[in-house]
Amino acid sequence: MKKRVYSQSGDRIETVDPVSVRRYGPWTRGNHWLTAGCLVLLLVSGLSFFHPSLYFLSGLFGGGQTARMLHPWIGVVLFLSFLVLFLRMVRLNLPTREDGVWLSQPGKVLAAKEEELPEMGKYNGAQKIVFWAMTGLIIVLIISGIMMWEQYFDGLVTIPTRRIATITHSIAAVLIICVFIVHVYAAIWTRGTIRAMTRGTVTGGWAFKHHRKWLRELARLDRAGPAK
Amino acid sequence: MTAATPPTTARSNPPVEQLESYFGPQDLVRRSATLDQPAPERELTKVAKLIDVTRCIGCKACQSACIEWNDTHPEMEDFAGSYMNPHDLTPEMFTLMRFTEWENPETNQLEWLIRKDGCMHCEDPGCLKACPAPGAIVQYSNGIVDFIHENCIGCGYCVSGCPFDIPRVSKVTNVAYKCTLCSDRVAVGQGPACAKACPTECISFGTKDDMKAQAEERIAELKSRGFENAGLYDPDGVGGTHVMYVLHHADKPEVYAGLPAEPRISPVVETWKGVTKYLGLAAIGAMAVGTTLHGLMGRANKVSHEDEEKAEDLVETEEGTKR
Amino acid sequence: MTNSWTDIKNTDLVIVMGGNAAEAHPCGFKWVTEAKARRGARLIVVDPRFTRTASVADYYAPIRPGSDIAWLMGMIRWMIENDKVQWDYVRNYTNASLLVNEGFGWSDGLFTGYEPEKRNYDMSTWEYQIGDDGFALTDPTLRDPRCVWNLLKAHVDPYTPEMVERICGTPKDRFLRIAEMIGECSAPDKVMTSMYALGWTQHSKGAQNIRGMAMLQLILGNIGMRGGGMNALRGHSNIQGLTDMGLMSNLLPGYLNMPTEKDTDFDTYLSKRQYKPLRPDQTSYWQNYPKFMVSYLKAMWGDHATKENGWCFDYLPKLDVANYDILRMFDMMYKGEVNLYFCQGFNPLLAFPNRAKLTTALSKLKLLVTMDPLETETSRFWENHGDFNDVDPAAIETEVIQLPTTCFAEEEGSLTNSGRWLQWHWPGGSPPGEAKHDTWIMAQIFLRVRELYRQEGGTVPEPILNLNWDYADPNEPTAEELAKEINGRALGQVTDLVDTSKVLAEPGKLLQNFTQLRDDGSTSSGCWIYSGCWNEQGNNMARRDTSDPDGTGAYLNWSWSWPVNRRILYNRASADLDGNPWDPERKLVWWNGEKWIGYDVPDIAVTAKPGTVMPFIMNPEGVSRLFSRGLMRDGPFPIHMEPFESPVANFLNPDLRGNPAARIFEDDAAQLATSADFPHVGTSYRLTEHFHYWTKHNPVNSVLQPEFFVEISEELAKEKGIGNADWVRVWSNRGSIKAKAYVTKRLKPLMCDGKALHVVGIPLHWGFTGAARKGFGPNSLTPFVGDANVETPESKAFLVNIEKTTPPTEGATS
Amino acid sequence: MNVDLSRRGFLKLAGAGVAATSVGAMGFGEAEAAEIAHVRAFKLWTTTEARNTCPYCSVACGVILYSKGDVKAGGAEILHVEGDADHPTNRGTLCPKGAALKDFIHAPTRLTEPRYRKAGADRFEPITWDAALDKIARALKDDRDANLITTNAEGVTVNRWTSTGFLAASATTNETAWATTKVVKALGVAGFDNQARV
Repeated sequence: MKKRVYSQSGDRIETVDPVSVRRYGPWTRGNHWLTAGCLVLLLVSGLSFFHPSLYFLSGLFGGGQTARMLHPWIGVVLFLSFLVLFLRMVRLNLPTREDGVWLSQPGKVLAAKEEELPEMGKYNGAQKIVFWAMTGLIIVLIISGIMMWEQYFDGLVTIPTRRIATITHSIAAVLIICVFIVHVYAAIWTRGTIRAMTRGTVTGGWAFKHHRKWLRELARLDRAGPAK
Repeated sequence: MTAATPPTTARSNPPVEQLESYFGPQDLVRRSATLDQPAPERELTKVAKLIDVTRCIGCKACQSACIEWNDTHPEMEDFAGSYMNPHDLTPEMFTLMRFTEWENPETNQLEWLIRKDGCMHCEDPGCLKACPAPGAIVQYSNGIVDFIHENCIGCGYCVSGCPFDIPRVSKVTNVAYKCTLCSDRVAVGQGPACAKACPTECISFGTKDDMKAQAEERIAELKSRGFENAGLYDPDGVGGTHVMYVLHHADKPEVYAGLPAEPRISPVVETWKGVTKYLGLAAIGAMAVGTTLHGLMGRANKVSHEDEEKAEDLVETEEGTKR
Repeated sequence: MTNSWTDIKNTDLVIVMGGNAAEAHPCGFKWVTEAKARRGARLIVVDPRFTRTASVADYYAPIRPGSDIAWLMGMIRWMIENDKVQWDYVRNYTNASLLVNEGFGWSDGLFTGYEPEKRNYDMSTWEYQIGDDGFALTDPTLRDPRCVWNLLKAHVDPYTPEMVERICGTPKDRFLRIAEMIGECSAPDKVMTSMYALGWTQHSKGAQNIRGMAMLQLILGNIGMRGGGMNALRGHSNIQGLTDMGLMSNLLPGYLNMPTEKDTDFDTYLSKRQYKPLRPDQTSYWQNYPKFMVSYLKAMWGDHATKENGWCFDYLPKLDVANYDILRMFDMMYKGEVNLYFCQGFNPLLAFPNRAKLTTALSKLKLLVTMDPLETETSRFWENHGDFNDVDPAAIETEVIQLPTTCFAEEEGSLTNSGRWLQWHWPGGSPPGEAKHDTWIMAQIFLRVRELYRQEGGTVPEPILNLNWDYADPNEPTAEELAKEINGRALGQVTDLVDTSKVLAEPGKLLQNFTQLRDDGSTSSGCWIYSGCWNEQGNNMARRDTSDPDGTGAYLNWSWSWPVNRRILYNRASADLDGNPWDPERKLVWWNGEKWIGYDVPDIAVTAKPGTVMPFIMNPEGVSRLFSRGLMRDGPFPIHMEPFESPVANFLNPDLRGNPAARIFEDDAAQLATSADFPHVGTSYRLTEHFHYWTKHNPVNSVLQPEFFVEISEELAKEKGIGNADWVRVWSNRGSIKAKAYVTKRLKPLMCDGKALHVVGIPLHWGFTGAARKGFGPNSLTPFVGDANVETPESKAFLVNIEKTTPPTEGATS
Repeated sequence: MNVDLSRRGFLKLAGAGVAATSVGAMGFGEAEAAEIAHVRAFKLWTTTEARNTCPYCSVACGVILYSKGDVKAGGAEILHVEGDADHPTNRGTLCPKGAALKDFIHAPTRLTEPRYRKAGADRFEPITWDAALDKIARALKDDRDANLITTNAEGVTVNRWTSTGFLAASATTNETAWATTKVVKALGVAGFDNQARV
């Protein structure tokens, strides 16, 4: 098999008329939604500690004690879950030259004039930013989180360090929430995206419009591959 | 029920008939994670505990009395090269004698400095500022900073918030503990258990004004004994404290087992609980609003029928007529 | 204590030497703090270690354990040399002017009359020159070379500040600074108080240590003064009471003493104790001895005690040796001469010296009975605890009965504190399980033994059968009944001694106080000095009136103190010869022209005219003694003696070892070591977190000080490669212990006789029972030898060695 | 310490899964209804006070025992011990030992039954009071009859018994001491001593 550049194993064209492309397999989708679920729970519990006006959110967990107890554990689950996702996705999220061109024209991106932008592989520049932002912030959050995890790591670092960890954790949390919003919004705004993570497939048009290079590669690979 | 009167001394015999406590929820001046804490209708006289380090013999009666009054059960540790036991404050040991063998460089004399460590009951409490749980830490207008354990979530933010490294979170209950200034005793007109027990009366208790006046007398007496730098430790950085020390070497409090010279709520904590909180919420809000507006105002990024056809074309071109 | 705890607030200078008041008596030490804060008093601490008392002292000086006499004699020398003497006091209230027998003298560290083979002095020369009138001769000008003052001057002459530094390791500058501070208190309006405890008593010359300070206090005129005195802090809550009640081999209640074989009958016994005055007009209160003794015997044997049978004098055991003290008893036990032993609230396995010997001794008993609220090591001496009690139970044939008793919280009665206050207390809790009051146990034992004698007869059953035991419930006499019996009651009508028509007490009534005791069998009293504690006015020990007129600290209506509620002994000496207070600011008692009045019960007949009757009414001289005649076995003046185990030779006589008049058993002498093998000085002490071997049973105190350790200097640690909290082994010629090391700046090497000496400090609170970690006590190491006069073991100065080691093994049982 | 809280927390944890997916189910309004600020209830209410003195050192500090139950009826339990502020010596203060007297009274190693150790045994076994006291009385009688020295070589009555010894306590009352000394001296025990010796 020819070396894949813009797609990965599992990605394939499922039907031709109309074209339906498999973007994520069930494991990946499960992995994603686990991560997403964790993130939402973390966001809700974390926000309840972040500002008094949001403390009521801890009620969703049965109160502050449980929210406090669960939050770091969910963080650990998220971290591990995201780690798998990361390993699965990292290769196609490595930045390329086209990403630069693509990103340098946000007006066209936001106006959805993608025909005027370079063709993208499985992930476009914005998606890659989300990916790397998530990666970076999750690392920061897990490290700082452990430093402030009173129940098990109370003596791990000095109190001044812990203070810095705490403020870092909260800033990182704000940022990851912003990234999260962008991610979710982009998925909604870019119609036809969400089914990639629900059904696992996207339409050919969607792939053609947003990730044409990926589609091309899949089409080419499909032809070159062994006959079914 | 008769109402109790505020205590003016540490040494009186506790009542056995029920008394109504002289302060309560109506006297809160601060309440953790609470935005709209109303100002109390009355202002109680400030109380304070004065610890005259120069009279302290390090006997640990305060620790003993504290354990007994608060019904705590500190773990027995081992001998670790000092009289200090337990080795640190714990969720079950709210106060601790810290021993320092210090050779005074000015006199070349050995001084055995012994300081009773514990909650300072800051006027501007860092623990309360850091606490995310509404009502888990409260401050009464008499100055007592108390933990309301039912509201505590065990996050340990108070530990980060405290400039004196005092609160300890229990591994058993996951609740933070510290000296309450024996709020239950003070409420019925009694001084704290440690102050009552202190054999050399190095711990006094009363109104903050009285304690400051007493400290002045002590300092004058110490100066007459050659301790020129004797002074009161009531640090401004935290708005003053309701536990104060008389020190022989007030110019260098650090020699007393690291008593901070200029304690204040850490700027990191201030920023975290101040600017970060508001900017963070603003950023999240802005992002949410921005995307919503974009969603409402702008057009969705839709795939056209044309795109679908082009895709089919592409696939066919690339794929040939295999299928 | 001559004074009381609350009186310490009146002082100008406190010297804590031979004690560690802040740690061992924190709440009493409060009054030192109070004196410092309110009067600007100064505090001096002289101790081998920089203690917690030293941490709040104005001035501290180190001293080598066991060298206190040299230090104190040096201090007296300095006072005399620098004219820091309260002359009027010394001339009038001490025996400074009395002339001493021409034959008396000293040389080479020994007084005249030493009999080396007997380790004893023939004290016949240690006496005053007695005139034809039977009174001692005096020279009020103090010029006669044979007057006590001049002999004292000569006696203290060798103890120069340089010599003190050489013997004691106290740097000269520190010694001189302290001398100046103390010297100020020779002014009539300046007072020093001495606070001491076992740091002075636990030496082979403990009594002389205390005499040394008492003499200094007399020279400064500080005895009888508010804020002055000799204040023995004492150990346990009722150690004073037990001593007052005479629970000792050689004593009877109220410091009456046990007959010896030389007291062949009651009259012979009395003749040696009814001291006639040695100076004209003096009280010599012991002339009343027969009244106290007869009343005691009446309390014991009631109607059976009659004049004809010498008041049952023969029922009392007569001693053939000076004392069957604990050391002697354990030595006898060791030799297999003791069969039964009772330990009532006492843990000798940890409290007495040479634990190995104690274990062997206990193993030779037939039956050991312990009575205690708590587990004790003694009751489990047969149980193996690894290194902590390395014995083989199967090899120990001693039967043990362990009886559970109540503790303070469950019982009623009085305790006598060190200020001689008898304070009544009431129970607040019920005894746990089957625990019983000690009184019930003693009654049960007595009743059962008496029943056996009634049924079976036996050897001399009379003292038992006739013992007065007429309590409402013989099974358990109440505290009230016993207290009244101690106070004493009239058996017949008691009338005034002068005006016999005046009835003082009708038969059956409680006596007012000991002035109503009689020697004709018409009164009984268990302990004459306690008479007045519960009289017809009621239970005076239960009084709780906190009034204290003019804030003198006397609290005359709080509880009751012996004798006759007097709070400061010798308080007559607080006024000058004319009866005017030495210090008008510190008045205590004074002569108002007709009688003695004041804040305290005067320690003199209230109508005794000043200038004739002298203040020290118990002494036949009427004055205090700088020269103690034949009353101390080891000399009329304190003389420097090294501990039995000492790192340096006695500078007065290198051939002397320890106290030449102290008793030492042969086996124990053989175990004495030299500094060749054991170069360091061991010393034992208490820590404030614990009380003896009791509080290690308390989880709270075990948290505060959990584990046994020894204290060493940084210098010794460096020399031996010992790090802080490392395990070390400390051993003497008698035993070996393991402990964590506490390397501290608070111990420094002492320069003595040109050598740097290290002190190893060994606290005493650990054992193998209780809540705290298992540990050892210093008594595994200490020598089996006591003070020449009172046999208190020498636990404060002995020789040890030290090395780094591995942790001890715990043993199978826990 | 606070068992209620942890149990409640645990129950809430069990429901957390449901709650997390069902916002309305728990209801925001109910979220952790905060306890109002309060101080701990004063624990000495309705206790009985008894005046006592500390049994440790000879400063003899006044203490107050706070108990529930009736001492005379035999069911009184001491809940707290505190210094007696009226006492002239300690004025309410206590040292680290005195302040922890409650746990001395209730020490885990307090003795509650008479026990007997046979010769060579490696443990104690329970014994009744009667049996223990009879054993003691018998041993005393037999040893005294065998070893009491009634007269010395010169024929002087000495009535001295040295093969049995007695050590007296230092924390018993004067009254107990009197009862003790009466019995011990009447028996003729010469080897009688107390803690003051040390």
